[in-house]
Amino acid sequence: METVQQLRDRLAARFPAARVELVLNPGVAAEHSLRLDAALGRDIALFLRDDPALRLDYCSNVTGVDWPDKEITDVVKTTVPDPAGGPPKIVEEKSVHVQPGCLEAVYHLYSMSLKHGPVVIRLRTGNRADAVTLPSLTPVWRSCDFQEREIFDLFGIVFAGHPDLRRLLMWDEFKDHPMRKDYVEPDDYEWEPTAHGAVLERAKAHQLAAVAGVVDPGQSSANPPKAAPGSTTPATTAPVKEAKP
Amino acid sequence: MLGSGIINGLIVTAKNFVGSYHDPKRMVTVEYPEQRTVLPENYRNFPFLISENATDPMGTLRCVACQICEKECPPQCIIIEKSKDKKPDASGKPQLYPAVFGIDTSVCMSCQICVEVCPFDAIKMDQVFEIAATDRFHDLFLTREKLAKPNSYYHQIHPTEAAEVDGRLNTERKAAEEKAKAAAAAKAAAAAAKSVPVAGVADPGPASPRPATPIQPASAPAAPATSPVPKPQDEPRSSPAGEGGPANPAS
Amino acid sequence: MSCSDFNDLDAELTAFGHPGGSSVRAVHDQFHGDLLEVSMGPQHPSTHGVFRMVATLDGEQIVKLKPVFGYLHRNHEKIAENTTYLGSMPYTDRLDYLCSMSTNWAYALAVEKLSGQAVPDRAQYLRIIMAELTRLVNHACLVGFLFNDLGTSFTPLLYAFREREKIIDLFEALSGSRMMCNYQRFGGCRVDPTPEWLAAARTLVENFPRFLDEYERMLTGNEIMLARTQGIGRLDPAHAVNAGLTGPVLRASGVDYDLRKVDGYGFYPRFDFRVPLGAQGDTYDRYMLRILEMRESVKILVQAFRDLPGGPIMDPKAKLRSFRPKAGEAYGRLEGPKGELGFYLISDGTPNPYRYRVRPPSLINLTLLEEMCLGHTIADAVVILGSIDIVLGEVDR
Amino acid sequence: MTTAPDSFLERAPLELRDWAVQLLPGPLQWLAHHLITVVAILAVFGLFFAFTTIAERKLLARLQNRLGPNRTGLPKFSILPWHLKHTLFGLSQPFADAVKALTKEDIVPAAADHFLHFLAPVIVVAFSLMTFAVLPFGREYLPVDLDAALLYFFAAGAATELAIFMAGWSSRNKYSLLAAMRALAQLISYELPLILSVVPVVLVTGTLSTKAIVLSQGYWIFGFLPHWFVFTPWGFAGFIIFLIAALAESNRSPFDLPEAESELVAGHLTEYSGFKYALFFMAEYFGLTALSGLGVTLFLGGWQAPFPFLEFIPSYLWFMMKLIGMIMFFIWVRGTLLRLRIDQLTRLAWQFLVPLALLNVGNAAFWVLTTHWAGPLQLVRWGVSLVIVILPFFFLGRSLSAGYAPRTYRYAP
Repeated sequence: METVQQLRDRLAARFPAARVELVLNPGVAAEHSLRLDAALGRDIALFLRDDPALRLDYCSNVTGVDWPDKEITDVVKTTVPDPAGGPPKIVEEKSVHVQPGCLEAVYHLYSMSLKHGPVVIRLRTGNRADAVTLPSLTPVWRSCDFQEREIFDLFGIVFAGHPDLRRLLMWDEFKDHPMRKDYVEPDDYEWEPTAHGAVLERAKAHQLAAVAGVVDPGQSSANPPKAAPGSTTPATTAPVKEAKP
Repeated sequence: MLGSGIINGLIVTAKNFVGSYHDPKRMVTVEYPEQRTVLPENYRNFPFLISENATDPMGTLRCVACQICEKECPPQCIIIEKSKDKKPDASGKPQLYPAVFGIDTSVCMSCQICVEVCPFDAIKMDQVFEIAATDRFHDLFLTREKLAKPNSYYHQIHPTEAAEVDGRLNTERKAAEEKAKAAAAAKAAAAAAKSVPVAGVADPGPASPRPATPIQPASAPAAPATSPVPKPQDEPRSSPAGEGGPANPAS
Repeated sequence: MSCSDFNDLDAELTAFGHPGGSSVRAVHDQFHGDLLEVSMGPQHPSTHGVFRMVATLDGEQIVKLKPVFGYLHRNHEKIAENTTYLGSMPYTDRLDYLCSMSTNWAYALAVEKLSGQAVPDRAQYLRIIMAELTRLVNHACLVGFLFNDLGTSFTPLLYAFREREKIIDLFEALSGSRMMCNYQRFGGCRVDPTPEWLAAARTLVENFPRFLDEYERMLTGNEIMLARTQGIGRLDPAHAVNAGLTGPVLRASGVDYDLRKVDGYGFYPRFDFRVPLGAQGDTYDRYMLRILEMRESVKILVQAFRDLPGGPIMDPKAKLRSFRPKAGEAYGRLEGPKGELGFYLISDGTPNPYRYRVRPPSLINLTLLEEMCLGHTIADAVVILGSIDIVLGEVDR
Repeated sequence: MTTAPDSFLERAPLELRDWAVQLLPGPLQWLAHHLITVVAILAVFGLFFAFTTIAERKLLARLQNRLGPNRTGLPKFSILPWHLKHTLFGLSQPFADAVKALTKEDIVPAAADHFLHFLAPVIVVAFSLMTFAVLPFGREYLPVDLDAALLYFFAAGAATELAIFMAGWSSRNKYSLLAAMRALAQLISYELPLILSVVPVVLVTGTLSTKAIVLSQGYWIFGFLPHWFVFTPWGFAGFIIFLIAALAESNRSPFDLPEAESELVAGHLTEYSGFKYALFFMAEYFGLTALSGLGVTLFLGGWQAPFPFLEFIPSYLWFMMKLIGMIMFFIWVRGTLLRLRIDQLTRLAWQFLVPLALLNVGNAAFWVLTTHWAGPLQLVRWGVSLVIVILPFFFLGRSLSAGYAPRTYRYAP
């Protein structure tokens, strides 16, 4: 099979209107991928499927990746010549700019008839808020059906042209998209007394109410979370110490 | 012919029926409470802490409260609080110890990662599987006292592994001792002056979990809210005689 | 009883276009009566867990069937992204809880691909032994449950479980847990089997064909079994490939695609085994393929026990704690008992994966469930679902 | 036919009844006579039902290499000294089950037709019990000696299927409704082969009375071979058809479609709980027992001993032993076979069993016409009769299983 670089060149020649970028994978696996123009995504996908040299008839894995907005600190070094004639000074100018985030759909394509692969293609949305529409590749590969529904469910990418775009794993009334990096869990669980860390902090109010029965949760949650052993603060003793035989 | 497949099937089940009376290989049932299978040595259930000495489990825990297992535990079921003081471990080196060590077995998934990451061989997998309890919140939360089991018990349930671990530890300790001896011989005078007060603090004394238990039922519901008395809690080792004094009148 | 207009229904069926070739269509015409919508699941004896199928019936015939997922969803991927690479290993046990050994391996494979970790020879062999034993476990379970769906009174299931029990006991003796093995590590395996364990496993594997013979004698030629499974849930290869079906379900349709041969991961190229292929792609082929695959697995296991080399089981460079692969991404996949099980990982150099994705064969093999069931009766739908072989822990993750 | 001695054991239950009856004043004696009979049947077959359930569970367990229920013993407050050690092999399990069923909450769906929902289990038990009235349990043990006993039996038996439909319809559950439809289809399909399989017996014996049918099987060929109808070609074919149809009529595996647990959850029983569920369960076993009893009566010589020298065993024990044998066979079948689909079920009935049964009626007619053939002609008679059974079975079987065969598989190159 041709390399990803060759494939990119061929795609660029075949679809001059489309932007096909090579995304290098710096890791050991070195599975480089192609970022396709979302507008022409489906045409390119059809080409990939039907091209006799490629015959990528099998779309193995479809997944979303969330790239949140990232603050990037640019350091611009300028050499300011010293007017006094000394050695030139290096002035660092720091500027912070926000790299806009996006959502990305990654497709791993293989060929079952020619037994080669993978070709990894990526489609990017405009941003993470409103421009989240990508063309659905389900008409090209039926295997994308449930996986694109899952991405729609968990990441919030809307796949235009998907025949049955509903939430797959979460219930229909669910609002958020849990796999996004900025997803905040709703604090509406029935907390059970558990022992550890962050969960403990959040559970403490609930626990105390359940265990002591008399302690006001609001009052006790104001106490420091972890007091030193032997501390005289009664509230901190509750979850762990009650467990003593 | 129609029916031959059905008759073949009937023959197979009939063979199994007869076989179930004379062929023990076919019968896999173990009538549990009366009969028990021998647990394989590698069987793992929930973790326990190893203490060097059965008579003083809290004083001789191998755990040094490094909190690696707490961090690595995938379901985050371990809770550790470091002690403020230090006490000598098996090789005599002063170490921290866990003032609080709890494992929530209702969260624990018996994955053994805590055992694998522990650099001190202090936590091992237990084989007790009859852990049914009536209070799912408190009986399933294992505290330091419930978790601590002597090294001999470890040898009993995982003989091969324990022998290997002990062998490794012994060589390490011997090397450490020899090193310490060499170091001690070099600056014996300076070290002796310092070591006396440390030993005094770390002395476990007669305190054991026993004195704490009688007061527990009476004071438990009211104490967290009202009683200003510092309860010994799961700190029997660090509770000196002075603290036991005020606790007794409360009962 | 819900009654819907068949015209709408027909329109809906055609609207859901099937790319590439004709498809199974519901036999439904105007002269039939009202339609009955039955919600099978999430509490139903033969949905193999909390799976739900909303079936629209015309009499007993299925004219529409929508799978509903998510009742066992716990967002495994999010959990894994919030824990270390090692920390998600025990969670992978809980994906396909019947075959934790292969799921472990798939994850280890992906991480090893991501980090460039080498694996010693003995560990490679052990992995193949475990994976093939797992295949035996899974397929034995599957054929047992399939007959339960077909209406036996548990007899074949219990015969299959009798054999499975022996393998599971071996897993327990080795890894400490019967189902949640947590055995593979990045760069090797966790426990080295003792010679006694290997001897016991070898005896078991040598006796396994006897169970298969007994099982086949009891059921494969059974006239009711033939009538219930042949021609049911037919799947043509073009559709199967396009829908991304993998594993025995795909090969039952006659597509030769076994990752053990195609990717040759692990040491599989060193082994001599064949890949059975079906012709009709119906439930009977899917059943028989499992039986034949078990026979091939036995062959692989015999070779593996024969050739098992000595040596370490962990790569000395492998790190257990503070494992941070270089930034990059990798997609590792292997031929699980249910199909292609893949793990897609993106690392950003931190101890936790930036993106962790499981490609669940159980979920994707359900893509064509509706097409396979259309035109068959409700009794067949249950059998077709059984022959696809799903585990809800993996479907819903 | 040698007349069996009226041994003490043979007569004992009757004597006991007569003794009890004569204690009462004259006008009540007729009533008491019948009441005692009814109570005796209820008690015996109630217990029989109880032990059938435990036998089924234990036998199925053994077929499946399990142990089966073996824990229930005597209650702890038993005064017997050995209660602690003896679990009686779990034989008291049915009584524990009964207590459980009685104490369970009875849930009726809000949308259900409450009256029919209640009536269905009552009817199903009542009708399945009524069939026992015409079974000859022993030489002198026939509750009601009807001339048209067989007609009565089938009429009462068919009514239970109506109750199953009632249960399915009144539950307002889609699964129950589907099960009710299936039950009706099954009833109509299998009533016919069931009755047709019995017709040859009626043809040969010339009577519908069960008592007379048993008596006509009561002599020995060559002095030692039992002259049961199952040992004739038409009788054997009829018996096999009867067995299959009886399995279907009593909703047993492989014909347990109305309560197919893997498809329809529990079919018509989905919305039943507690004691009503137990009643259905009971009716199913009563139906099974009654049909087995009929099979024993018609084809297996009823209460007759198989060999003359075994006649010292009381006739009712012979009946019970044969009955138990039949039921064990049904359990064995249940432990082995898988379920048919509804279209295959009806196809089996209409395309296979009904033609076979019809031909078998002709076969029996041939048998009746040739009763006077003797000597070598006897062999011809057997040969012709066998051919009438075997050839249609072969050809119909081929057409029924056409297109279904085990396959061979290729391997990837």
